[in-house]
Amino acid sequence: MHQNNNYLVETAAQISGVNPKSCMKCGKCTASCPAFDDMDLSPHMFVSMVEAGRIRELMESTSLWKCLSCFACVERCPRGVEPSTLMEAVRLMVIRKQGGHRISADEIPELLDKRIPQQALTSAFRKYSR
Amino acid sequence: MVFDYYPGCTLKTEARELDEAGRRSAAALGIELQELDAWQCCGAVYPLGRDEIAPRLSSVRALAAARDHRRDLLTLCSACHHVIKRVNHDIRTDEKIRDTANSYMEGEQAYQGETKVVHYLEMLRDTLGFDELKNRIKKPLTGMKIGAYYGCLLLRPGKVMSFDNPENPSIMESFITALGAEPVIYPYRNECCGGYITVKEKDQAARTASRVIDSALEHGADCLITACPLCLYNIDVNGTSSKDLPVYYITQLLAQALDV
Amino acid sequence: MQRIGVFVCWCGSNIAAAVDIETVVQAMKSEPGVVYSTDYQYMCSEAGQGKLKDAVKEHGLTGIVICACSPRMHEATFRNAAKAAGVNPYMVEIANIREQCSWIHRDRAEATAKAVVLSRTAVAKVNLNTPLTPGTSDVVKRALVIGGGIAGLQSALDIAEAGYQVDIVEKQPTIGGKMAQLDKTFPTLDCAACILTPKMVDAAQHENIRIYTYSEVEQVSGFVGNFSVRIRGKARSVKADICSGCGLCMEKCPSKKAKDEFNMGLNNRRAIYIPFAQAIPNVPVIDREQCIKFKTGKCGLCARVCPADAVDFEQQDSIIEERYGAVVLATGFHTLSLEHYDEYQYARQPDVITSLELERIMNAAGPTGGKLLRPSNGKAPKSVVFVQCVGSRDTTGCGKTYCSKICCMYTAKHAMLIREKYPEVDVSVFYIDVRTPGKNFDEFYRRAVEDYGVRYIKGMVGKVVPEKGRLLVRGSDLLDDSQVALEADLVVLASAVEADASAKGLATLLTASIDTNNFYTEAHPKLKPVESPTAGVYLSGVCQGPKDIPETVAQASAAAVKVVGLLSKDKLLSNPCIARADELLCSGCSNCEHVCPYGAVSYIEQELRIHGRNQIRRIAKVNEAICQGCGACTVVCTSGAMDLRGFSNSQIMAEVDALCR
Amino acid sequence: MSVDKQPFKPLIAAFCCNWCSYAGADLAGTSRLAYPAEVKIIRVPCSCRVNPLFVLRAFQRGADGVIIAGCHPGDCHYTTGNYYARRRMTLLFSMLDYLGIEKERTKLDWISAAEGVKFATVMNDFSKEIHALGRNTRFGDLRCTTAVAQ
Repeated sequence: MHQNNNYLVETAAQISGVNPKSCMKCGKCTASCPAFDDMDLSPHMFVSMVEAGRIRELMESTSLWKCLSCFACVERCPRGVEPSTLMEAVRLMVIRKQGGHRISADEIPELLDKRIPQQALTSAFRKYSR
Repeated sequence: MVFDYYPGCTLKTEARELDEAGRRSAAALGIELQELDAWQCCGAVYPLGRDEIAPRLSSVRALAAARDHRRDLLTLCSACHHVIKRVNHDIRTDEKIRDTANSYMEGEQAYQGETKVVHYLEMLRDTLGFDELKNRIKKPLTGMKIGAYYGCLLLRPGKVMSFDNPENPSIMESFITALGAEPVIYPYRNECCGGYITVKEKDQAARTASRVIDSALEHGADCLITACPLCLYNIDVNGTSSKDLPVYYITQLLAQALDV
Repeated sequence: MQRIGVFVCWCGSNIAAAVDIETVVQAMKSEPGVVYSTDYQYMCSEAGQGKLKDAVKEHGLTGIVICACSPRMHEATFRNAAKAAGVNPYMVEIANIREQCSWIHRDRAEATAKAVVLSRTAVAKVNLNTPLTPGTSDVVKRALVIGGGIAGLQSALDIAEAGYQVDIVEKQPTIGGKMAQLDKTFPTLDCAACILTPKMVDAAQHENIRIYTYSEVEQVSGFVGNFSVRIRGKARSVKADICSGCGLCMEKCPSKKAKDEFNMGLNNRRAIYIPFAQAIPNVPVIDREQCIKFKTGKCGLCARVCPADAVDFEQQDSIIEERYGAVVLATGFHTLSLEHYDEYQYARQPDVITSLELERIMNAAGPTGGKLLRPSNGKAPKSVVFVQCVGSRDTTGCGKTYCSKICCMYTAKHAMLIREKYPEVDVSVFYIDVRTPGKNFDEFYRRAVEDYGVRYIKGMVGKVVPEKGRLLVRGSDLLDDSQVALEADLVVLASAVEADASAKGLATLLTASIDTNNFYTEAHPKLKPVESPTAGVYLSGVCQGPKDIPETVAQASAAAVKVVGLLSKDKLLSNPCIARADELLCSGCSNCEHVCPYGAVSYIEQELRIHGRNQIRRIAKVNEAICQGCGACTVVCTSGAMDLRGFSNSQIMAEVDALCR
Repeated sequence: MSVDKQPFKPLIAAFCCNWCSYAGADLAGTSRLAYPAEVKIIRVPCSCRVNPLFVLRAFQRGADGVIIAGCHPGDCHYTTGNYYARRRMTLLFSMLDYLGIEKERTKLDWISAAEGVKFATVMNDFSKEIHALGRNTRFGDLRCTTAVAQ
């Protein structure tokens, strides 16, 4: 399970440019998160698990898809850790894998309604696919 | 005053009113908006990965074009503003991103982050001035109680966006006051509506949007204004509330008050 | 020719781990002048110094090079050792191969090579050293204490009790400082005023203490033993010598809109006021920005009602010039302004307050008469939420990177006091860590939890949301991994402790160093905690770093002992590394006189014998008691007459040569 | 002349004032903040003690860069010494530039006793500049050594 783990930790660090070691475990990110109710791993847990090298577990986490990238955690973190940037890095690691896509062009029509702005679709493709 | 103008894709489609009202108002205010010739979609989402270069390029192209015109680059859509402003910041502060991005660029002169990115509201505040705007208003929106919905993208991260105080902003309230209406300050005005995930996580997006609506209603707003097409869609279409709460684009009310 | 001994220190493994000691020892053996080269594990130890003394005897050493830690650490130690061995102390030079070599270079070969260069540079210098003898200067037997809070008062009282004169300069209209604003003190819960005000009275009545309130230090010159200080006494607009303190003026003053600073702006005061009932001196001051007489020229009611005719609208600032042997800095702190923490709504919501504001609310002499009431509507709260670490431990530049140290304890105190007086009020505390080292401190905090039922939640608050007339405190509970939203009527923020704004300016005046947080730097973090690196300047209280009252008092007394030790001397040895002009080379150009920051150079007419004839020449003369040894004069000297002992032109040239060899 | 195959190891002389920048260097040391070993410090009481001749001598003896560090303006232990240094060195550096010693080889900076991080950063950056410039060949003809490049 732990083989190639260092590689994953390094990749997360490289993509995010974030150092999870600066976290002091205050939980202000989790306190600020508007998507907390929908997440299986709260933002502070996420940071803590990156620090512990548990990237594989994080790649299975539903939090990746629930994060709103609203940067409330980034704004309020007293240590400059940027939890949402870390989450984004792990999400990128998932969708960059073979079969990592979470959305395909085929399912788009049924997700659409009359008023949906183009921006929503572009965002969705950015979040869910390469 | 002439600005290079970056409208963005949604402003050419679903959010046409945001764009057109913005242009009409600017013209009435003596601000010239020169639309960039060959702008490309900013990508709608700022690429948080430090290794994502391609999604940054359209912003860099727009920024370099404005640099060549020696003008500030004006944006209107919150998402475009967020993406372009942050990419500009990357170019200024991250040597690796700057060098790699420039290696994909066609122009002769490498782009180093020279351009200033200005949001429409910042233009009203800093170039025109809200006092002056107030003088130009023909049909003040007297009696309207308007909640400013900032959302996330204009404000955060505060150090990069430096748009306003991210926890206690005031620019939209000053704008509303200048239009002759009464601003309603409510605590969720800078909390996320969840628009980003509206395509696949409808329920979640609906819940976050409804929180914003409830908060605005509780504090007595008649309507909301926003600069973001995605926020407007999510709050208007997905959000549910006890009472009707219309959402307008900032420029719609501006055009109305300027009577253009 | 010198006979130089080189001693390379291992510093345990601090140096030896990165530098190959033997290579350095061997390399020094072939340096000019070196007759002996050796190493030892701890040169600064008794045995190490013994080795040095033995070597002096055995090899007839005239110069000594110690390759060890920074000279700022042990130069004095080795100079004393040399002196004891019969070598002039100024024949010792230190090669700094720890801080500037072994601690920063990982590559052993590289570090060793650099250590060799640094050592031979020191050897090159010692070859040109000359024995120096310090001069002496007189000690002015009076101390200055800047700041009249508990730290300054304690230092002043201790110095005065030892029989020396002390002046206290306080910029506020009264002494007492922050402690006067506090209600109760942890962990004993005794009343702050009850233990502070007697000390204030003691200081005011002490025959050796003079107090200048509403005054600030404006200029400092001189040096240890003899500082000249100019103090500006701001005009109170009330004659202190004839005011009886009856208070009639304050009663009648029609200007009532100034924020009462002593009550943290929670209520208003008059334009003529004394900060609080026990203020010393009990003399009002007119706030000229608020006073109607000063603003419009009309009013003057206070002057009319004053039975002693003490109000003086024409009063000017007074200037006091005094000389002091020692200075104690006790400038204290204020709490961080919270504009970068608007998520807590401090600026928008009157019921979000700081801990110091709560102190005033809880205080019987405070704006609510000691009743716990909401500032917004004057009603009793049902639920109070405390937020810890607001602005402390913040590395983003919005707050302070350090732990403010006192918040955990005062919050436990507040929580306990509220629960004791109002058992029906719910009290919760959001904390990151609870830090309670100190005698009876952890027991105190545990009592808050176990006996008083205060709810401690490990987590931080993300946002305070005003909702339906109350405050919804949205935070996290990390122990059960949840978000919590507490309804509160009062939110109390433990805002970070910050060095007082005056600290930086005073640091410049006194050339005392401050750190990046504007706290004064101590001469040594462990062994000289109350001395500033500038001789004759001492540190007392929070101006050196966050502390509670017991620690402040302990440090204040420690600083006082250092001052007393200094003032008990009649003469001080001065630094012999000062400038000297060669009278035969001096051309009398006056460049040095113009450039000297101390006015230490003057010109005299002197009869000199030149080429066998007597001539009267105008030559530079350095006043050795005044020269501080900066060397500015040496560089402007066109004839090369001026040189600096201990850092002479030829010594530094030799260092450059050795370094570049 | 044989081609120099050794990697370029510059020689940098740093004059540090006793009160601020020397203490800053000590703090960099106690904080274990690395900077290149080619930076070697000479302690002076004040930046104003640095005679332009010392700088010239260093270049004459083969230094590739010379940096002078003092207290921040306004913070000088001797009140005004660093201002003197600033004026003198500005002149000296432009004269050296005129003589062919590039401006980048000389530097004057302010580093307080509390700025260990700044000390390391300044030295790292300065060394990077010197590496980019390569060996200093000016004033070599004035050198007293017989074999300059061995």
